[in-house]
Amino acid sequence: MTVEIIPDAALPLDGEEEWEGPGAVATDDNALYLELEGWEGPLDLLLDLARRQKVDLRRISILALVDQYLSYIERAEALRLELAADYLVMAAWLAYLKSALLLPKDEQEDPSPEELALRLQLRLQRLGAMREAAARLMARDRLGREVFRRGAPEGLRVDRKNRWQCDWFALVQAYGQVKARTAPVVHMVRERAVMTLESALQRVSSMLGVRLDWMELQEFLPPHADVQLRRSALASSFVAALELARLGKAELAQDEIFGPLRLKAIKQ
Amino acid sequence: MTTPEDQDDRAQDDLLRAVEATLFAAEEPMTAEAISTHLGGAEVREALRELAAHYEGRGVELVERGRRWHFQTAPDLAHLLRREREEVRRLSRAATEVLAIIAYHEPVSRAEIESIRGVQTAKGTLDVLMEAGWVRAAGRREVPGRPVIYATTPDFLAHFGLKSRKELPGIDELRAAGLLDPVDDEMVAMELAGDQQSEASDEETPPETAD
Amino acid sequence: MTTPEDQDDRAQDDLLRAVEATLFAAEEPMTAEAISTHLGGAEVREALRELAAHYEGRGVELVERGRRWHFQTAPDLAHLLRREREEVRRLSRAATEVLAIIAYHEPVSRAEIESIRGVQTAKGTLDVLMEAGWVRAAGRREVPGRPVIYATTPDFLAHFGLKSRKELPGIDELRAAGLLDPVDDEMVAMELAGDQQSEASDEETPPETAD
Repeated sequence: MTVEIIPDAALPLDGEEEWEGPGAVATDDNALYLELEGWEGPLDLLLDLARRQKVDLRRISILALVDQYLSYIERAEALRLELAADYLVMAAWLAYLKSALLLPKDEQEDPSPEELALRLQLRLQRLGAMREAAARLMARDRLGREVFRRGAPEGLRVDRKNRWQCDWFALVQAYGQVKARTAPVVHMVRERAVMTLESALQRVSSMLGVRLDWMELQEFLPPHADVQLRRSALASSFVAALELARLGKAELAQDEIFGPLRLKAIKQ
Repeated sequence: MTTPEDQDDRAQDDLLRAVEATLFAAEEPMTAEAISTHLGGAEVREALRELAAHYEGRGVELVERGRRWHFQTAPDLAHLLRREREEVRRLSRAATEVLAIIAYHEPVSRAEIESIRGVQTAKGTLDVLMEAGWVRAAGRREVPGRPVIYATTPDFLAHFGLKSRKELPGIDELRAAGLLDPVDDEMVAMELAGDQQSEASDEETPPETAD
Repeated sequence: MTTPEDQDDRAQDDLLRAVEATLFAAEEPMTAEAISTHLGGAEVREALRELAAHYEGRGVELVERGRRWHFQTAPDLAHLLRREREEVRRLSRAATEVLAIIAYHEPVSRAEIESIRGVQTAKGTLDVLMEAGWVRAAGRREVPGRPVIYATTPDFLAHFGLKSRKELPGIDELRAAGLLDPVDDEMVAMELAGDQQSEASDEETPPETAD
């Protein structure tokens, strides 16, 4: 039989509230093993073992506790129970603690094994305290279980009422703006410096005629034009270059995307 | 030493408390029989009478309605259950425009308002103006579709301190005051966008058809 | 003839009735401030005290839980009322322990909770407590990794019948015994060395060292 020990997750979510440690029902060792899956991790198991010493948690014997824990783990392994890793890690740590506790005092490291034992004891006390606190909390008169609020409260309602604000000027101004916004508007287009496609075509083809090697498109633009005319000339010259290539009068080349566009005349 | 009477009193007291708690926690009014069954068959009528007397004149009372008993807030305190909170709110830009158009052109239909404004007007905008008490539906126009037409109310005049609509400045006066100068389009667009965000109900969409 | 004292009495009486009605009608527990706001700013603390005294020993009582007030049935009548009620959801042992740790140590990070319990806490466990409305995320601790820290809510106090966390059973003794002291770093580290390998299903960022 294989019983995997999975802390926490193995517990059913709707477990009993007034939960008693699995050890409480386990009177002999075999029964205890079958209950192993009920423990939530090594600390939980340790706490249960400590409780069996039937003394105040502040007076437990750590050595006895370590022995009990280790013997459980050994026997679980003998029964081929699959132990979760943290149980084994705790076992290793406790084995170390035990050997340190038994070593002569002058060979000890810092923190001392006594200090470590004390900390373990404190941890058990802490967990024990919280477990008791949880039980006491759950046993209180709880709302919705022992005490009840009113079954059918009328409820309090806050009705919001708006009081709208607007003044004379805002009203008149709004009307003025509606009128201004929707008044018919005449659009005038100002004359701008442009290079037409025809003039670009003429310019590019005549300049191509006198050169034999490659020329960049930029070189075809009028050198002293202002920004706006230059932009227009670039667009027109580009279209002109495409047109000349289509007519078989020019060759176009571009080495990379967005790279300079080069032109060369094709001699007939 | 407790006398038998003391014990009777205590038993009666316990029953009273039990009836009180049962009715308090109940989700619905309960008949005396139902309460009795719930409490293991005790006779509860006397306890109900005593309880009702105890609560008389308090903020909560125990009442019998159609043989069923329940606690309720004292009727004279009913106003406490519904508290009204007044909030002062500024009219949105869209609502102000619509109000101005109604004031200048009344009576107008919604389609006419939209045509003048150049944008569609959300139903909520007119609702706000009617809630404010400044605009009312003034019948229907006798054209196909019989659209509702809107007009301002006496409250509108009172709020804006006008004796009559004739006191609203005319187009010429508006022009003289610079209120007809073309405004920055982007500003208007921005402000209109602002309207949309401030009032979810007041969303504007570009007009589909204006008549 | 009515004396000024009579009038004072009546005013106080009216306030008492108003507070009583308001709390009876309220669907949620209310703070004194909220009651006061609801009643137009009246000072209600004295009325709350008087009301609580009036209801003492009756089937219904007025209680204060985490600064909020509500009426509830008397605890000793639980046996009469419980039967027809659906029991509140039962909590797993893990959940009750985590709840106790948060209540007694708050605010605590998940790593601290895990250090005390010596086992990793499934994500669902905290979710159950938050869903019940008893636990809330209360910010982050300003240490490396900025872990979320958890605390209890006013609903937790109301559910467990506590006026404040000071009334948590045995909290003074536990504090005096040093069992509520901040969790030791080294222990956290030691514990985590074991935990990390234990549960792949229990995803969790490796908890940082707590302070």
